[in-house]
Amino acid sequence: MIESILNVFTLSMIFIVLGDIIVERSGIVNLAIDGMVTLAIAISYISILRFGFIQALVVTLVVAVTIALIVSFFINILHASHILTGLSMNIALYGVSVTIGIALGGGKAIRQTTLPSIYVVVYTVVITFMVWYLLYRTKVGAIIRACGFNPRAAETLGVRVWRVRTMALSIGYTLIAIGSYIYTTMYRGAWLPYSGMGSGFLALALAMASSWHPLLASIITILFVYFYTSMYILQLAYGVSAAVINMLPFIVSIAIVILIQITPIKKKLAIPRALGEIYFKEERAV
Amino acid sequence: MKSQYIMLLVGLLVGFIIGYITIPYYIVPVTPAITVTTTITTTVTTSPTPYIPSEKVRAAWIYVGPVEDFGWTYMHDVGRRVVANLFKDWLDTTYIESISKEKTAAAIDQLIKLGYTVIFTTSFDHMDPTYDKALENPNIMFFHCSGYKRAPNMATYFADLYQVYYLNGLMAGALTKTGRIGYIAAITIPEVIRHINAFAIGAMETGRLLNKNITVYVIEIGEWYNPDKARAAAQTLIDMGVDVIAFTEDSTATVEFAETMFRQGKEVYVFSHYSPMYEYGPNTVVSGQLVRWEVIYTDILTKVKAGIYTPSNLGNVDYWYLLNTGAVDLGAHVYPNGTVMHINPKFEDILKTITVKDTITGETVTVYDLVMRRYQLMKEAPLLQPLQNTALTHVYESMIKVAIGTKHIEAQIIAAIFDPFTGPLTGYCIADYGSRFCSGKAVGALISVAEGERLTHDDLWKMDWFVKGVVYRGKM
Amino acid sequence: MSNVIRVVEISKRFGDIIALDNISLNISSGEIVAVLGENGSGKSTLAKILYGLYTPDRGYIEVNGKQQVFLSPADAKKYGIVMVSQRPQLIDELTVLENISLFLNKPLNKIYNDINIFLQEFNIRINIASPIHTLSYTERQYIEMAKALLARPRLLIVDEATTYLPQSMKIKFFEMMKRIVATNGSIIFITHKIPEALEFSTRIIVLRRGRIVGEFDSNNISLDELRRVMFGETAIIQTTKQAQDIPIIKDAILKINNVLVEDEYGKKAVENVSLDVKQGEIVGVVGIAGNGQRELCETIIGLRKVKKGQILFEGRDITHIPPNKRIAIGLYYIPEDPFRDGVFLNLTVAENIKIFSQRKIERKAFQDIISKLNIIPANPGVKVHKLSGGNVQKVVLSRIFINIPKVIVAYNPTRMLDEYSSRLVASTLTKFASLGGSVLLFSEDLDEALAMGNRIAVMSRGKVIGIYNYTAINRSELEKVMVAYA
Amino acid sequence: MLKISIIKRELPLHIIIPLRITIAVIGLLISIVTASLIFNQDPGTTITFLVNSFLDLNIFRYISVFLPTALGLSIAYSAGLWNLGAEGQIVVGAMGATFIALFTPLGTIEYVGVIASLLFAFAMGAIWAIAAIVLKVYFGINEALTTLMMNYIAYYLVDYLVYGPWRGRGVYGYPETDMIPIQCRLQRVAGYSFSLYPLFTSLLLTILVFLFLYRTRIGISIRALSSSFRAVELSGISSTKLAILAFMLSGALAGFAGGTEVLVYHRKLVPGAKIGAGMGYTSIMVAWLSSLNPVAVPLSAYYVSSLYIFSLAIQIGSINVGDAIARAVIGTIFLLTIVSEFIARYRIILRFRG
Repeated sequence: MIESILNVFTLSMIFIVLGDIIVERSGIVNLAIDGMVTLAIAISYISILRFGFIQALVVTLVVAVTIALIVSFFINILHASHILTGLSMNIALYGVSVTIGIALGGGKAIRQTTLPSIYVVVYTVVITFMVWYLLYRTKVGAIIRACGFNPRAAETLGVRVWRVRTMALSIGYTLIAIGSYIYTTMYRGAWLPYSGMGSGFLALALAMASSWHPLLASIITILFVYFYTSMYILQLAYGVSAAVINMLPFIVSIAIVILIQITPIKKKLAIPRALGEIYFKEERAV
Repeated sequence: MKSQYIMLLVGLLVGFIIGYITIPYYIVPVTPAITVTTTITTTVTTSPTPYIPSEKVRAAWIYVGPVEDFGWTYMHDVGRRVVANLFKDWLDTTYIESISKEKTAAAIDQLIKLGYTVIFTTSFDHMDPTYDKALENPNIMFFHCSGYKRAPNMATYFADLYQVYYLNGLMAGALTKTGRIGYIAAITIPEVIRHINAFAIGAMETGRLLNKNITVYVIEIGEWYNPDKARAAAQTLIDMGVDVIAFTEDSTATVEFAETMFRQGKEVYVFSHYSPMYEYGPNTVVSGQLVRWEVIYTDILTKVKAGIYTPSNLGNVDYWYLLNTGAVDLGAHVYPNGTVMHINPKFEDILKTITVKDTITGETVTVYDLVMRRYQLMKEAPLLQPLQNTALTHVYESMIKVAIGTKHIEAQIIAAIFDPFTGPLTGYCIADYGSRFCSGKAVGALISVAEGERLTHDDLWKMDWFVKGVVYRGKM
Repeated sequence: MSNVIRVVEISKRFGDIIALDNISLNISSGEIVAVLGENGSGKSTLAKILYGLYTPDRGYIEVNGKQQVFLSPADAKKYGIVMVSQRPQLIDELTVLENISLFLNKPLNKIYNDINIFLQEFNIRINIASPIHTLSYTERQYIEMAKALLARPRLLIVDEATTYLPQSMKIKFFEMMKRIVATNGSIIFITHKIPEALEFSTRIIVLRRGRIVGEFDSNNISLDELRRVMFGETAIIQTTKQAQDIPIIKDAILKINNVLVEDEYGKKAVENVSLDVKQGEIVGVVGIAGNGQRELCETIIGLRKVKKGQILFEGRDITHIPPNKRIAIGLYYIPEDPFRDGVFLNLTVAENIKIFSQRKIERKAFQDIISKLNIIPANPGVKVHKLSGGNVQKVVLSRIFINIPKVIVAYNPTRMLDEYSSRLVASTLTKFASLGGSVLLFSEDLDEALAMGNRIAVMSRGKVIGIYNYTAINRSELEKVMVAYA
Repeated sequence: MLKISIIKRELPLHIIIPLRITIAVIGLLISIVTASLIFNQDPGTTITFLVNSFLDLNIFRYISVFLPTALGLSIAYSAGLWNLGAEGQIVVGAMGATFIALFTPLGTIEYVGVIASLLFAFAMGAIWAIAAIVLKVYFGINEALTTLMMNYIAYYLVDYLVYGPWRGRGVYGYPETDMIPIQCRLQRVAGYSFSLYPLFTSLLLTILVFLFLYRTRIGISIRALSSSFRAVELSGISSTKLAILAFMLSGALAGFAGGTEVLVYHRKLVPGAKIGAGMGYTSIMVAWLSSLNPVAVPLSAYYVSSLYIFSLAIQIGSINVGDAIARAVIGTIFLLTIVSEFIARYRIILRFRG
């Protein structure tokens, strides 16, 4: 029963969504996430082929943090448009992931580990709680959120915005890398070119749907993935067309968002206002 | 500031107009009245210059996916590599991968510019742009895989797997314990419907012989390539008690999933599709379908080199290669020495222990033998193969024997004497693609194929019905 | 006395605007230096360079004889330099406590008591666990001040933050400043109010157009002298109360009947308020900050929903029509915070003016408005984000020259302006009234309201507790009323 | 200790445009040469390919999609509204055009058919965009989310149609409609798969959009939305109506691009993902590359289209790298373009603390 609602795929998506939330809470539009997921999946695949499970995780994390630093360089130092950076990074990362994957891996299946479903539940709860705690109960979280709300005011309060954003990117991309690692090792167990392409954008949408709130995000992700993967029973039972089934998770998540927005929960969800704003310290605005 | 923008615009316009004037204008090719399947009708006179095949043939492939997709594109590229090595004296090959529909025309232009004269486009997505380009470039030969549009310089080719699916169906029917068999379909187009029907016919044949009540559950995922969804569909099927899965989807996801299930102690059998996927699931892959495009490519390219195919005579060339040509095969693995592993040894032993009565001969044989006998029957089609590259032959393909009236040999066998799509068959319509069975009928209408009647090429190409026993409710 | 901080030959440009030109300044410990200048003279830029928000193009800052470059306020804070900004720079979505904790870089629980003690000392009643956006502007300024003082700075930069504090609060704040000075700290006090500068500083620096044009000892300089240095040859407009001479006629043009408004959290912010404004009349609404003025003001202009009661404009019920329709019928709004509600920073001055104009306006008209309001730089093609705070408010003001409104609702319209500019605003408004327009002026500055208003309404706890005629006003009595119910 | 600070450089437009182009070109050359050396290619050949790509007329086939779509997006982005849904709007635009061309009698009337199809494509794109913005304005739902999600919904909606009710009669069961009537097709330039009419229309639209955004009160107000909804409301214009208008125009232009795709390129409706083909997402990049200035959109559309062709060109011929490497190279070129933008717009000041 639990497996059908909360499986390893859900867990990996939750990691990716939560990682995205941390990044976007700092005010960065994280479009590079899709390339990042694709690359992280390729990297964890080839490093499992070549090293062991633990080493693979380490390699993946190192790569993720490197990418985070590159994104940070473009956004914080070069003051580039977040969208432009994200989309360009995506193109490059798709290319790099496939190049590396083919050169070093090349279509072989890998040893796969399985995660008992009770652990899936435990991990889900733990990571959700941890991210929530980090964002809402620690000073680091307050700083990250401050940069997302109003970087200029945060700077005046003595926060070094670019450092905080770099940190948020690193933490977020670490989680994204872990999610991708889970996807490769515990869910897919193999790799094909462009594996994972598109799930980054899904994660982005899910994070948005939750107004970047970790607890809500996990719930929405679980629901979304459930609808995403389990709706074929509708086809067998009631003859719903495949196109409609494929459409369903998206409609459901928009419906959930509408529900959230018309209920009082909305007031609790402060969204990062400065999301996507190119923050230039010297800008002469008051 | 404004003046610069205007200058810029003017510059762009001028450049554009110059380009527009200077590009060469192509005249639509010149052949006796040909009506193509589109609404365009070209009526022109024959070109006078005789065609001389070039010394070196430059051939290019356009792929829809990445070469390493380990499915459709991968197998096409294997074919390309074979011919590239085989004919390396006179053949020069290249390829462009990941070409979606909207990039096709530009890709073809690039290839023509670099002097490639034989262009293979390997996806249905490429059909329309290829056709347009064929009309615009009458001196280039185009070969398009899986489509239905042809032109004087554009031929079509396809290797069809339905016979192999039937053989796999036989094994599936023998192996299933629950009697529930799953099929993950990418999209219910006639090609996939044939696969499902042939598979179901096979499964029900052995099922009946072994007194099993076989049902084939079909899930359509709506996409050709989506590992996550294929996996989700597989999960749904297994939750329903299915223990054998076949699929038409371009990734290894289903095999990977079955292997995962096996490790978790649940036995699920799968049949690999298109490429040898045995390595992804050594414990669960029973057999599968293999395709060998090199068979077709060798044939085409030698004929191009020999001057048999010219840019003006391809209008009726349509390869429809079945098991007897070697372009498709039964198996899930190719050993390093090149031989095909038809059936996974693990399952070979199991299949050898199950015995059934062969409905054709009446003998009692093991399922393994049954599969191999049927395989041989379809593999042997003495006459038809050499004829098969012209679309006209589709008329003759459904003939098995030609009566010649001599005393000693009553009828001459010309094609495989066995075909899964031979009546009696009963089924129900799922759509109306214009076949003679379901044309004008409502969805769900029952149809039947008379005893002994063999379905023709057109019947297969427009197949819009499922045989009884297939559960598919995905209405359109 | 050793030099605590030296500013050495600092220059700063923003594109083609020279904000600071070769400024050198010494600040010794125990000194209060007032930096005086009109809007756009570069005072704020200087403050921001000292605080590390801007990095100077040329020049440097010396702390204890060591050359320093501050890349961020975090750097400046390391040397004990702290700034109280002109507009409170707080994160709206975080709580008061979190904001201060970020600023002080200390954990929440450690500073909880400190803050409460501090606020008690100032007699400020704010729940520090509530988010900033629930506070009024003035309350935010308290927090802005509080956080700076809690940091026990060596150099405190006060960037026009005190101008509109209530008198009592102001005095307390200056006491605190003196305490800092007594412990060898120093203060840079940036203001455009000459009397303030004279009163509280030991030394006065006058900036004009990015240059230091005078340095005076506060004890040896007269107000007029300073004014002359500060404004150059610009003549000072004398505000006159012309409105009182004109008989106020006819019925009320704007009528507010028993209006009840709730704040964001469903608390009653405005309760049973009735007010009317007649044609040609200026009605001042005064009260301690945070007593429902903001909500009432936003209600009148349509940004807030009315729970009960109605608003009539020329006899027409406008209770439920959106702000844009109210503007269209001639009910204009001059916001307190032009950056939020008044202008569009990413557009040029001309475009900002254009938006308000229902008709097509000539190129020349822009120049007219700009010169009439003395907007610096006088270029309609310049983007508004390059203007200083005062000039931005002038851009807002420009709208009443384009389409002549019937009623202007102004909410602390002179909060950010220097003397010259605020008089310009005041005279514009009075002139507008004298020509038959009506003004509803919400002001936290009692003097301003008294100087302009024909009638004064006092608000307290969301209610209007008294409406006084111009002739019958006694300032001290008014103050008493304001405080008594607050 | 070294301290680095970044200062904005404000140059007049007539210097900054050539400067940015020059730096972009230098960046392009550097990346091409480096990439060539990495993959053991002759840089000269690669540059020839690059130049040829920029001169290839096939780019107009992409420009005719990117230009209108990115124009529309630049309206929405100028208003500070996040329209990530160009892809979906293209797809429904194509759907709308097909509907008129194939299923109404209008499709068989010359000229009228084309215009009606394109107008309906406009309308469909606009409706698709309005759905998102209405949710934003009246329910406060993040429009980036809805537009992103509605891309997928548009895909599957078109899929549903071409697999189901709209599936053609003469297509052997393949998921596509029949060809649209010949009267409804726009004539292509001989030998290429683009048509001049939509291209000139787009250029005209570029000028119109520029005039609209920078010269009219409504247009200026739309740009003002990015600062503050409240302030716009307080300047006498309904901000909700403006937001809806901005989004509607944005969607309509994307829908137009989709419509021309059907009338010129596909000439039938095919599954959604094949119509959009990610071009809607690429258009987002085109819009931002032009810094949201409508007049610069044709230039950035040209740049991106040329790189599209380049990525095809380097896969074949003497270079012959895979699609993946081509992507990596193109991505890097885009990143270098960003760097060049930085160089043109900012100065770096190095200081040594004494």
